[in-house]
Amino acid sequence: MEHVALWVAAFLTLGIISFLYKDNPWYKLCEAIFVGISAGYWFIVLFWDNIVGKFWVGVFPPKELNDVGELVNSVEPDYWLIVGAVLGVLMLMRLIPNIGWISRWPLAFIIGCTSGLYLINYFSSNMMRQVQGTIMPLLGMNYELSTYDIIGNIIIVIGTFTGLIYFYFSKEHKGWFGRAAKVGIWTIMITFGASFGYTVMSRMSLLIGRVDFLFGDWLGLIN
Amino acid sequence: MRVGKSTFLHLCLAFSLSLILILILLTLVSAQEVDSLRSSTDSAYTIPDSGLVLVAPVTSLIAEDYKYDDGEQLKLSWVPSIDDQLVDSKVLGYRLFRSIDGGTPEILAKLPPGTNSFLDRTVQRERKYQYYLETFSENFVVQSIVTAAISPEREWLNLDRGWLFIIALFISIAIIFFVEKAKRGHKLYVRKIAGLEAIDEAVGRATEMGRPVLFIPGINDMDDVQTLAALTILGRVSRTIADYDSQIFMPVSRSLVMTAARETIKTSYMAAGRPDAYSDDMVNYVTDEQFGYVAAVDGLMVRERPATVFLLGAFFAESLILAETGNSVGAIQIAGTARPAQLPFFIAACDFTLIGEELFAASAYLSGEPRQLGSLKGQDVGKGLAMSVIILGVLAVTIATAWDVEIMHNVHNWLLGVFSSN
Amino acid sequence: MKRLVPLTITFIVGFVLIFSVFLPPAEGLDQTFTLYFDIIAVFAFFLGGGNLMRVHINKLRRQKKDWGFSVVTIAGFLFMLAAGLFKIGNPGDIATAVDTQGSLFKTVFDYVINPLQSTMYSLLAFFVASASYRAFRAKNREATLLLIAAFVILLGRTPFGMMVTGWIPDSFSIFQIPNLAIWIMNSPNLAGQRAIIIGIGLGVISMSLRLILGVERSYLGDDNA
Amino acid sequence: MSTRAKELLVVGIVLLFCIIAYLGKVYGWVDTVVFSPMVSMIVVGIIILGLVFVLIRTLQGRLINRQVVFLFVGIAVIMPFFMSITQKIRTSPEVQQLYDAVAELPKGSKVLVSFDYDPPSAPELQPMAEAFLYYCLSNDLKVIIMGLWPQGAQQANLALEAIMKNEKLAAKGLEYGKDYVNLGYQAGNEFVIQRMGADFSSMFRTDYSGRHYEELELVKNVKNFSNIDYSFNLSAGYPGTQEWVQVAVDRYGLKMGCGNTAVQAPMMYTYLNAGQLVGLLGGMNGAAEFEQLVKYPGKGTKFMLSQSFAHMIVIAFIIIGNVAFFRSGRGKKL
Repeated sequence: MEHVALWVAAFLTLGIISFLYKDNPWYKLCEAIFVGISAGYWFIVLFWDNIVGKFWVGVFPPKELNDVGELVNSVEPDYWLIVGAVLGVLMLMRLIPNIGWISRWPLAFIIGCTSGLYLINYFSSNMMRQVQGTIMPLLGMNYELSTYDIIGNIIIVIGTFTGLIYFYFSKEHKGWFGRAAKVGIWTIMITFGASFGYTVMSRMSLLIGRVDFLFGDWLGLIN
Repeated sequence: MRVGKSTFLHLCLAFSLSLILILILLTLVSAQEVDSLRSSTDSAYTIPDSGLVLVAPVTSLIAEDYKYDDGEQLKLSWVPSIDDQLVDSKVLGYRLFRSIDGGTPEILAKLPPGTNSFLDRTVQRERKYQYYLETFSENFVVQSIVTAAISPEREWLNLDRGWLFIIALFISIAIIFFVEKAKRGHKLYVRKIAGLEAIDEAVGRATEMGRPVLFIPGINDMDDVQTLAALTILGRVSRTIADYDSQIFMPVSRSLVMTAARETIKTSYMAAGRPDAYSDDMVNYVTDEQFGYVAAVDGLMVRERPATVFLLGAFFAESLILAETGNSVGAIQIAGTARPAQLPFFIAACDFTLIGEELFAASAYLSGEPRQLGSLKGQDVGKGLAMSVIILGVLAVTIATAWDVEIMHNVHNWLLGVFSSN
Repeated sequence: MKRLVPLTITFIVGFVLIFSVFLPPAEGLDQTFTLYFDIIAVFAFFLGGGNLMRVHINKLRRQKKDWGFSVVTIAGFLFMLAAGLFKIGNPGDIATAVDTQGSLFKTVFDYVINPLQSTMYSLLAFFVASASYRAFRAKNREATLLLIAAFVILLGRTPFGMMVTGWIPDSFSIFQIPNLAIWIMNSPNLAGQRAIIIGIGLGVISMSLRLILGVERSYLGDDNA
Repeated sequence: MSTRAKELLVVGIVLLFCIIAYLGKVYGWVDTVVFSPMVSMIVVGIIILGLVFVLIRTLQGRLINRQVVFLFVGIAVIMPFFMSITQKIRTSPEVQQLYDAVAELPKGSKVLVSFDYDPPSAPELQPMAEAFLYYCLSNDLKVIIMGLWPQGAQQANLALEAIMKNEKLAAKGLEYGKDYVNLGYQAGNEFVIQRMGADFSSMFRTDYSGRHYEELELVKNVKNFSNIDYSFNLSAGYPGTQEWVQVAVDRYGLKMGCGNTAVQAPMMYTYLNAGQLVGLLGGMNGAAEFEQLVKYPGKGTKFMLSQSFAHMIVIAFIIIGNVAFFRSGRGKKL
């Protein structure tokens, strides 16, 4: 069994890597396996978690014996969940040509949900908290900061400020405004460079892990 | 029934205004009374006895209503026993007892040493609760006094979030104001966004080459705003595609996105007057699995060789895999995401990249409708606010720390308070 | 009618959720609505999964190019559904979780999905290199800044960085590449991140409002459809 | 010979090689392959020559194929696994700090190791785990293992299995329950840490294999953090080092060091500077440095070499790309 498992894993690993050379039947086979198996996997996980775990158990909670020996619900059933199921069923109305438009209702519900939920969420965490974080002293006598930190703080404030100018839509980037926007885009470019350089490191370790599997666990050429 | 767009907007405005009015009224009604009941005296120290590890009880035990909830929590706080220390503590922990409506006290929780507060989430508004704490050592137990009876209260408004509400409201009103203003025919300037200017050309190129356009809306579901942004852009892009008579195909990793995308593309084809050219086969579900989806899209790219690739929405580690493969087949690529960590990869491998906010502004920009453009102007008001607060705050705190100016300290603290809303 | 109802639903749901943040009695609403979302998503999967089957069955029927691979996909999909729905090989009874160690479902995950996933992920290492070779050129001032920042951070995270600049005296330690890398991460990097993040916050507000107020309605389909 | 035939030939050769190597492993014909320093140097030389060739080609205005870039990355990652050359590794202060903290502990001290990661992060964290456990056990420190991530305890067992193969350790005849225990996984994230502050046994009634807490000689007298002399946390995210610092260190005064993935490590410097953490291993660098300090050359050192090679390849390609760009003026598409 262990031999089979190792060979299957190795076969799939090499198949995916072969894509780097060019598209080929081996890769296509791995791709077909991957798509089929993983689509089934996720449906099953969602089904047991959401339909059974959240919906069914929520509406029909498991029974248990109480002190007097009667069979009662362990928790109060939550009949509101049925609304969700009804919306879900409306979604399936797409399959019936004449009333297919009803499926827009659950869609509209979802869009309302997402916009409503994120409006405040994003606003408080992205805007409020970040603005608050940028309010910091640049220099000061009773303030223990190294020169580097002071320079750093000044750069953070100026960078954030000019970065925002770069994102201004309703004013032409000309004159001092344009120059500030330029500084803004420079800051943003440094940010991108930094995160690129930073992520390269962890990307390599993934490949190293795979190579270790192929030559170590599978072929046993290295220890 | 056909509803005029303006009537609908007015209805929305009326509804929201009335909601705001109700909110203000509610604020006035729920005048705050603090229900903290302070224990009057703390019980005395027990007489020492040989062999016992004596510990002092906790002091200042207070039970109060938890602020800004639906009357479902009570907050307890106390000063830990003086024998409760970080190192070699004599106190092994606390036991919290609660009696409901004057009944027999029952143990509610066992708490580790060092604890000085507890949130009781198992209370009901109609009941009255009393609490006391036992401090225990290896072989000794001492009780605190019992708190006065208290019930949790329901607050209608979360005043902690007052500033959040006011600032969000201010920016929302600014956006709605400029939307309305633009509708009345005020000309608004919007700067050019290179990635969006390129869309027409990119789609045209696909038509010329006789190759399809590939649209990837990210890998998240409809519960991510970035996916919504991608779909709104899809609306404009597919309109252009319908006009140019190009081909589009769109593999997606979520079933809901598939449904929504089909609806969107269909609408665009209708609007372009070519409903016959639309087919459900343009959008296909692949798999929910992140890398399974990537494997399939990569394969598709090299086999179909699209002339133009759109990568808009929420992307994670797959961003570069997709963008590099797209690049290798010689496609023009227009990418955009609001995930800062993935943006550098798009910048490196794509021809045009929409950075963060530009992704959300894109559909408004592309529509060219004055009302939509108005919302962009409204956004800029928000940026202006953020920038002025940053300047003001930085000045205040710098002056305050450098020269110790009292009033600047106050300004600084006030700003921090305003923007700390959670 | 076909258009008004969805617009109204979006409007009411959106507004109620916005205000629920400020009204403690309504605070649980977001969780309830998220639950609804989860449930709808599974129903939608019947459409998605059905679509997957249809596409591949069509390929098979019409004997299109590469139809053999479609057979594999269909077989894999059905196999996984069967393994998961009937909990084949689950130690214990039907009540145990579907991914209990030892079940067929979990085994397939461990030996098939897992290697595929991590290999696909590891391809990134190759693409990072090819992107660096092709795209990181000092074409203009912006690209140069990006390049320099990336270069410094890259060097700073390898022993190389210390080797090159280790001779710099401690009083100028900031110019030693590893320190410089940390400084870039903490200062200019943070500034750029902040500007982007604040912008995103505002962009989301504006787009959400457009959707809630029905200014943006491209997703809703046409009246005549 | 047609391209197709060549491709099939290559696949065939590779397959044959794999089958022989596998059979060799199973029947014990082939031992692990190690290049002599001479061969290693030649391999490095060939890689460098290859890069020079690429540079010349690029200077001539002929951009190389992306497949060639991929090949270089592949070779740069694979070859170091077989090399016997050792990289000069400079110990960074935070790694030294961790080593010193553990080295100072008197024999018999109790060390708590929390495994808060899963297999995807194993290439970076597993070497740290092995080196740390090896050092503790070979220096007569008592190790208590636990995990806040479901697969953490399993990773710990893998690490233990690997280090027990070491002769020095095998000779010590270490006993489970006396010299080390694995308490297993406990759900509850930071609340687990908080409850452990009062009472370990309330969170871990049994160990990994189901033995009762009180039956385990090593831990039966361990009440809470005050009985722990040092703690080491291997973390790949949440819950992880941050939670340990906030609860166990800040509230219960636990002395702690940590090993983090490269992505997470920079965020820990604040804690390190504030003295909340005593020692930090960041990414493969950290693992390799620590392995060298404790004289347990394991996978970290090996992986590190691969990683350095891969980084140098990336850096080399950036340089080549830019040199070519400045020579030719305008860049062309690959």
